[in-house]
Amino acid sequence: MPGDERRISANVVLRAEGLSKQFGPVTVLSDVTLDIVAGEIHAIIGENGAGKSTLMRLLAGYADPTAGDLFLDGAPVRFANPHQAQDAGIVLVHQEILLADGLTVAENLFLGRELTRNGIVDDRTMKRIAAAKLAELGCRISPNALVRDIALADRQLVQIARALLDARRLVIFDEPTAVLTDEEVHRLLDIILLLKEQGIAVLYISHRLEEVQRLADKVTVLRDGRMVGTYPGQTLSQMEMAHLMVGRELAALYPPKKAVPSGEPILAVRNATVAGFAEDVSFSVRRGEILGFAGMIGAGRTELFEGLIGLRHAVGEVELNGKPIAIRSQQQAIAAGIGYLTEDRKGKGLLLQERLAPNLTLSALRTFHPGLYLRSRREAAALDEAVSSYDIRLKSLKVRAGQLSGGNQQKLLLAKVLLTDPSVVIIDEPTRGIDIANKAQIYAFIQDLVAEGRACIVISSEMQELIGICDRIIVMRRGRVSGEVSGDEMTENNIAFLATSDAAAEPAAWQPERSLQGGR
Amino acid sequence: MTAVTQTAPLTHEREFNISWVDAGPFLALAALLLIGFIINPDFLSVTNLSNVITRSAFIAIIAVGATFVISSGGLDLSVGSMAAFITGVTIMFMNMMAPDFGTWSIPAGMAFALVVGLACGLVNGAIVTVGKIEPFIATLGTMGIFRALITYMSDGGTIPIDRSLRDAYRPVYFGTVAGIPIPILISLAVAAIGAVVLYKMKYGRRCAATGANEDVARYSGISVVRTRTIAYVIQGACVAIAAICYVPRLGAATPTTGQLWELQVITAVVIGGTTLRGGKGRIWGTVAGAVILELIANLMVLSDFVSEYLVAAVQGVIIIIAMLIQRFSK
Amino acid sequence: MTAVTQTAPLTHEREFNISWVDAGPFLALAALLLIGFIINPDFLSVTNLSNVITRSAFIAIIAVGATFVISSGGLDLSVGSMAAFITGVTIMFMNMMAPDFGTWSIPAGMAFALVVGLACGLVNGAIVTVGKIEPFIATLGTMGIFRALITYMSDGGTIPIDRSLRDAYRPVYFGTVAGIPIPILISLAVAAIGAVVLYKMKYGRRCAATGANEDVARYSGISVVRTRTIAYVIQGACVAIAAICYVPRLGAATPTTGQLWELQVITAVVIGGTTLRGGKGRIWGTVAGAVILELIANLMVLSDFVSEYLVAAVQGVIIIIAMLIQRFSK
Amino acid sequence: ADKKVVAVSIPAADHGWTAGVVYHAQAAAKELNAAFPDIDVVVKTSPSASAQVSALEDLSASRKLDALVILPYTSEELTAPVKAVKDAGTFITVVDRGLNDPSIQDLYVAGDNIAVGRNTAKFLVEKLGGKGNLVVLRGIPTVIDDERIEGFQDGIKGSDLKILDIQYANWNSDDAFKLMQDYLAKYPQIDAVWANDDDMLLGVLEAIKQSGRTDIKFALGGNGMKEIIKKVIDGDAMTPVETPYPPSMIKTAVYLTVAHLVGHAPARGTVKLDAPLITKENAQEYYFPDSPF
Ligand SMILES: Nc1ncnc2c1ncn2[C@@H]1O[C@H](COP(=O)(O)OP(=O)(O)OP(=O)(O)O)[C@@H](O)[C@H]1O
Ligand SMILES: Nc1ncnc2c1ncn2[C@@H]1O[C@H](COP(=O)(O)OP(=O)(O)OP(=O)(O)O)[C@@H](O)[C@H]1O
Ligand SMILES: O[C@@H]1[C@@H](O)[C@H](O)OC[C@H]1O
Ligand SMILES: [Mg+2]
Ligand SMILES: [Mg+2]
Repeated sequence: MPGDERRISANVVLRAEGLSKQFGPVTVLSDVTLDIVAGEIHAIIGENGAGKSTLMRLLAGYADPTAGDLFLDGAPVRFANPHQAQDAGIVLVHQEILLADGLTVAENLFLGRELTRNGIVDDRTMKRIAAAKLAELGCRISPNALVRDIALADRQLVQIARALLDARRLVIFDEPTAVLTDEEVHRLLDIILLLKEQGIAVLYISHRLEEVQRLADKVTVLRDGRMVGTYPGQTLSQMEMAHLMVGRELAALYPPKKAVPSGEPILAVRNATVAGFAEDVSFSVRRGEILGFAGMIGAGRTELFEGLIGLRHAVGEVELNGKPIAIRSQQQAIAAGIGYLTEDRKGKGLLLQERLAPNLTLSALRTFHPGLYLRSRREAAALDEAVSSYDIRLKSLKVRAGQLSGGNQQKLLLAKVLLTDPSVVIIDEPTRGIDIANKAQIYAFIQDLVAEGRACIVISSEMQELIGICDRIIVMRRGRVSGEVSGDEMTENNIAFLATSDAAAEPAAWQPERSLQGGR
Repeated sequence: MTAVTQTAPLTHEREFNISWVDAGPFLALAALLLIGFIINPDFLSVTNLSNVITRSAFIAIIAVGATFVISSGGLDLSVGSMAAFITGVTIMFMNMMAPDFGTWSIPAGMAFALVVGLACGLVNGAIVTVGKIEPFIATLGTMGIFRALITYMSDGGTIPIDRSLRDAYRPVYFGTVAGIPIPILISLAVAAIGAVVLYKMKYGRRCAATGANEDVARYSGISVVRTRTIAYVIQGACVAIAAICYVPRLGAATPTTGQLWELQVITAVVIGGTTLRGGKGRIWGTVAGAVILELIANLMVLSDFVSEYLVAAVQGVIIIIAMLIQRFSK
Repeated sequence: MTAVTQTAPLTHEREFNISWVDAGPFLALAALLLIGFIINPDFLSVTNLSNVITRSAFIAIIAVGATFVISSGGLDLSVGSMAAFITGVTIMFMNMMAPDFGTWSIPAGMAFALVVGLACGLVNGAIVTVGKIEPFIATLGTMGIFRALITYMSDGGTIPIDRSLRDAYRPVYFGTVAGIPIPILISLAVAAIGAVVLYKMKYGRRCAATGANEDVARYSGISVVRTRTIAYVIQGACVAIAAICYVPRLGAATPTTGQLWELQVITAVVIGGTTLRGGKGRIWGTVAGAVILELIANLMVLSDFVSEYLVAAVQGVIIIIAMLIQRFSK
Repeated sequence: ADKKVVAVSIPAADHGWTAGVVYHAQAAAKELNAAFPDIDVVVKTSPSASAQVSALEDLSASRKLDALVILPYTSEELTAPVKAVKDAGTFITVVDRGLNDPSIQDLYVAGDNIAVGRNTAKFLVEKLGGKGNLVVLRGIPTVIDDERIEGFQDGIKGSDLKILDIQYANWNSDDAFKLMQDYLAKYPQIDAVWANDDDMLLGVLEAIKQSGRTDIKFALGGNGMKEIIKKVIDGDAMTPVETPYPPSMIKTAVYLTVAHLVGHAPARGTVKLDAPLITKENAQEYYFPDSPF
C-alpha cells in the first residue's frame, strides 16, 4: 500500500526520496519517501517522537538529511538554509514558537524581509498588512504589542500569519492548532482550504485527528521514524489512523468515569482576584474529584491559577483542608501540597539544556534530597521509575530535556510535579501537542492520581477532553466564572455558550489577554 | 446549569500609554538637574551646562555605537583604548602630512581616522563572530592590544599634534555654530543617524532581533554573523568620530587617553535603558545617560561637601539611584 | 530500512566520561606550559611554577565565587575594590586588637574579614535582586563605593599591619605544608568546597537553574531572589578568604590593592568555560583559567622578545588564542 | 570683600604617592581656610587627564579663580586648558609634573626626577664598584617615569653596570612583587634592583625576602615614603639610601600661593625641591611618621 503515487506527476511540487536523519548514533528518520502535490492537503501523523517535525525541518531547509534527496519540480535540489527554501516558496510554521520576545508583533511578522521605502522601513504599511493578516486569522491583537506581552495562542497566530505572508508553493504547518481554541482552529482550517484552492500545497501535522479527517486529501503515517504508508484522506476513520500510528489496538481514549466523589473539599477558593486577568472567582474541589476549567484562550484561567499559587500577585481567600492559608510563593504552594503544571513546558516547565534527572527533581529539591546534599543514586532511581511508570520514551537516559519529543516532555513534567507529592494537582493544558496514544495515557494518569485521594484541576481549551475526564467543569469568561456544568450538562454546546455568549455580543470590546504591568 | 451574571468588565490598559520606560533616563536627568540647582545655582548656568554637555559628547558618540553592539547582543570593552589608538595614529598621520599639505592634512587625517576605526571595529567583530569568542573576553583582549600599540608607538610618552595644525583644528572642539558647541552638534548628528539606522532601517530591526533571540533571527534568514559584525564596525566608526573631536581638546594622545571610557560608555548605555542582554536599543536614552554621567562628575566638582576621597562612592550611589528612578518609573 | 530497535536497556552511563568541553581550559593550560618551556626552560622550574600558582591563588579564590555569581546569571565588578576594602578594615581591626590580644587578633581579624565579606556580598546581592538593577551597573556602583571607603578610611595612604603581627601572620602566604605553599592549599580547598556546593548540593542546582532559565526556576519553586543573593554572598566570602591570604603578602592595604582584579576574575571564569549568560558553572575550569592568566604574565617577563610596551598586546593575543583552543577543542 | 578663591586640582589617590598629595592638599586647605577668613581653598581630585580638564572648566565656569594650584595628570593634555584659566587672569602654580609651555606658570614647585634617577644610579655605580647586573621596575608610561629612567641610565653611563631588564609595574606594590619574583626566576645573578617608586619597592623587598637569595646587594626605591626612610635610619643593609620626592610639595605650593595672594610674600619663579641622597646621616630630616605617606 505505501507509495500510491510513485510517479512524478506534473503537479508534484516537492518530492522527498529515501530521506534519513541521524543524530549521532540515533536514527530518528529512515527512508521516507513523499510526494507533495500542488493544491493538495497532505497530513502527516504519528506518535510523539515519530519524526514528523524532523522530516518537516529537512523539507524546509532547517536541517540536512543524512541520506536521501529532495526534488523541486522534478529537479534535484538542496537547501543550504531555510532562506533558500523560502525563496523556492516553501515555508514552515514551527511547532515551537519562534518569535523574538522583545520585538513587536509587526516587527516579528516581517523580520528578515522588512518592507522599505528609500531604505527606510515602511512601518505604516507593515502594520497595516500585519493587522489585516491577523484579522483574517481572527486575531485582534495590536501589531504594536510586544510579543512578550501576548498570549501563547496569539503568538502562534502571529507565527502562522508570518508564514502566510510568504506562502507561494508549499506551506508546512507543524501542529498549528495545539495552542488554539476551537474557534481559532475553525478559522485556520478555512484559511488552509483557501490555500488549497489557490493551488498551494499544504503539509499538515496535527494530533487532533478530527482536523486531519476534515482536511486531508492524503495522510502519511510515520511510526518510529519509518513510513507506515500514504493513504487517501477521506477513507480513514480516526480509529484507523490511531491504529496505524500506534501499531496496535488502542483502548478507549477516555477512561471510564468513577462514581462522583463526595468527600470534603480539599481546596476552597473564595473571591480570588488577579488584577487585570481574573476577578472574584470562587470554587472548591474535593478529594478524588477532577474539576475542569473551560474557557476561551484569554479567559484568565492560567493567570488565575498562577495567582493562587503565588506566581503572580493575587487577593482572595484560600482554604486547604479547611484551614485558611496564605500562599505568597510557588515554594509555599509546593510545601502546602499544591502542584502546578505549566502550559508552557518549554519556556517555564523544563530546563531544555539540562539532563532529565535534574529536571525531574527540580521542584522537589527540598523533600527529595533531605539535608544539603543531592542524592544522585536516589535521583537516578527516581528517573528510572518515572520513565517506566509514565512510559517516557527515550533513546538514552543522557539526553537533554529539550531533545525529548513533546509528548515525552509532558510526561516528564507530570512526573516532576508529582514528585512533590501534591494533594491538589493543577494541570494547565495537559495534552497540548500530544498524540492520541499519549493522551489516553495521560488521562489514565490523571484518573490514577485522583484515585489515590488527590484532587485534580484541569485547565483545557479542548472541550472534548474536559467532558471526557472531568466530574465537573467551571467555565470562565473574561476573567469571571460564567457558569458551572456537571453530569449531563457537560456538553460542548453548554460550555461554548457559557464561554462565549457575552464575548460574541460585543467582539470589538473584547481584547484577548495581555500581560499587564500590575502583575509582577 | 448555573449561569453567573457578568458585572463590570475587567479593564485592559491602553496600548499607548506613553511609555514610561523610555522616559526613565530623562526623568533621572531632570531630577539630577534639580538637585544640582539646589546644591549650587551656578550648576544651571549656560556656560556650565554647555561645558558639561560638550564634554559628554565623546562618551555619547561612542555610546551610540555601543548601543548597536549591545542591542545586537555583544559588548565592547575595547572602546577606550581603541579611542587612544585611533587618536594616536591619526595625530601621527596628520603630523606626517603637515609639512607637505598644511592644514589639508586635517581632513585627510579625519578620513584616515575613520578608516582605522572601521578596521578596528571589523577586527573586534570578526573575533567575536567568526572566532565565536565571548565578547567580554575578545574585546578585553583587543583592549590590551590597542592600549599596548599606542604605548609602543608613543614610546611610552605622548604623541602631540603638530603646532602648525593646532589652531586650524581647534574649532572642532572649541568652536560653535549658532552658539552651540560643535561637539554637541556632532553628537546630536551621530545620535540622529544612529536612531534612523536603529529604528528606521532594516539593519536596525535585524540588530535588535539578533540581540533578542539569535535562533529566531537565524530562522528569519538574518545572518547573525554579519549583523553583529556590522554593529562592531559601527562602533568603530563612532569611536573614530569621537577621537576626531577629541584631538583638539587635549592636543595629544598618551598611553592613558581614554582609560576607563569603556565603563562609562556601558554605564551610559544601560542608564539609558538598553539592557545588556541585548534586544531593543535606546539611542536617545544612551545620550541622556552620557550626559547624566558627566553631570554627576560636574556636580562633584561644584559641590563642596563631599570629601575628595569619597567622590567615587557618591558617584556610585548616584548611579544606583539613577537606575532605581529609571526602573521604578516603569 | 534501518529499524530503530531498542537493544540494550537504558543505563545511567557514568556522569564521568571526561568531556572535551571540560577539558578545554586544561588543554590550553598544557599548551601554555609547553610553549613556556620551549621559550625558557626556567619556566618549568619548581620555584617559578610554585610562585606563579601561589600568585594565582587570590584570583582563583575570588573567581570560584564569581563562578557562582555568573552561573546564577549575575556579574560582580566590585570584587577588586571589595578585596581592598576588606583587606583595609581587617588590618585596621587587627591593629586595634593587637595591643590587647597579641597574635590572637589574627584569627579574630580573619573572622571579622569573613563577616565583612558576607555583608558586602549581601549588599551587592540585595541591590541586584531586590533593587532589580542590572548587575553590571549595580556592582560598578559598589565598586566605586568600596574603593572610596577604603581610601577614606586610610586617609588615602597605605594601611600597614602592625609589626607585632607581621611575623606571626606571614606563613599564611609564605608558608608551606608538605612543600606546598599555603595559598595553593587554600585555593584548592575553596575550589573543592565550591565544586561540592555547585555540583553536589541542592543550592548548586538552584543556582544553575536560575542562571539557565529564571522562569523555569520560579515555576519550580526556587526563589530567584534568594538564590542569586546567596551567590553574591558566597562571592563575598571568597573575596574575604582571598583578602585573608593577601594581607601577609605585602603587609598593607593601599588604594591600588585589587585594582582590575575584577577583569582578571571574570576572564578566569570565562576562560574556564563558564559562559557569561549563566547556567552551568565550571569550578575547576575557573581555577585553570586563573592559573593560565598568571602564567601568561609570567611568560611575558621570562621571555625576551616582547618590548615592555607591548606586553599587554601579547597578553591580549594569547588570551584570545587560549579561548580559541578552548572553543575548538569542543 | 569677597573671598579669594584658590583652586587646587590634583590627580585622585590612585597610588601611595598621589594619596600623599591628596592628604597634604587637604591638610593645607584646612589650615589655610582656618587661618585666613577671606581665603577659600578648594581641593578637587580627578581620576584621569580628561577628567582634570573637565574639572578646570567646571571650577572656572562657576567662580572666578584667584589662583590655581595644579599637579597636572599629564603634561601635554593639560597645557592648553591651564592656559585658558591663566588667560582669565588667574595666578597659576604648577606642581611636580610640568606643563609643556613653562611660560604659563607663575610659580613652579617640583621635585627633580632626573636627579632621583641619577643620584640613585651614582650610588650604585660607586657601591658596586662600577660593575654588576641590575634590574629596574618602572611605573606607568608618563613623563615623570621617563625622566627618572633617563636620569638613571645617564647615571650608569660609562660604568659596567648592566641593566638586565626593565618592565612596567605601574607604581603598584603587587605588580612589583610579581615582577620581582619573575626577575628572580629569570636571572640567576642580580646585584641590585631599582624600583623608581617606593610603593613598588615594598613589593620588591617581599619578593627578595621570600626567595632567600643572597646575591642581591641593594634594592632601592625613591619618593621618601616613611617606611623606607625608617629603613635608612635603621641602617638597613639592602636599602641604605633613598631619594626624596615628597608629596608634601603640594602643601608647599599651596602655602606659597596663598602667601602671594594675601600679599605677605610675592612668590614667583621656580621652587625646585632637590633630590639629594638620603642617608643614615640626614634621614631624620625627611622622616614624618604621622604623614600617611
Ligand atoms: N537534536 C537532536 N538530538 C537527538 N535526538 C533528537 C534531536 N532532535 C530530535 N531528536 C529525537 O528525534 C525523535 C523525533 O523527534 P521529532 O521532534 O521529529 O518528533 P515528532 O514526530 O515531531 O514528535 P511530536 O509529535 O512530539 O512533535 C525524537 O525521539 C527526538 O527525541
Ligand atoms: N526555594 C528555594 N530557593 C532558593 N533557596 C532556597 C530555597 N529553599 C531553600 N533554600 C536555601 O537553600 C539552602 C538549603 O535549604 P533547603 O531548605 O533546601 O534544605 P533543607 O535542609 O531541606 O531545609 P529545610 O529543613 O528547611 O527543609 C538554605 O540556605 C535555604 O535558605
Ligand atoms: O605620581 C608620581 C609618583 O608616583 C612618582 O613616584 O613620583 C612622581 C609622581 O608624579
Ligand atoms: Mg513535532
Ligand atoms: Mg492558559
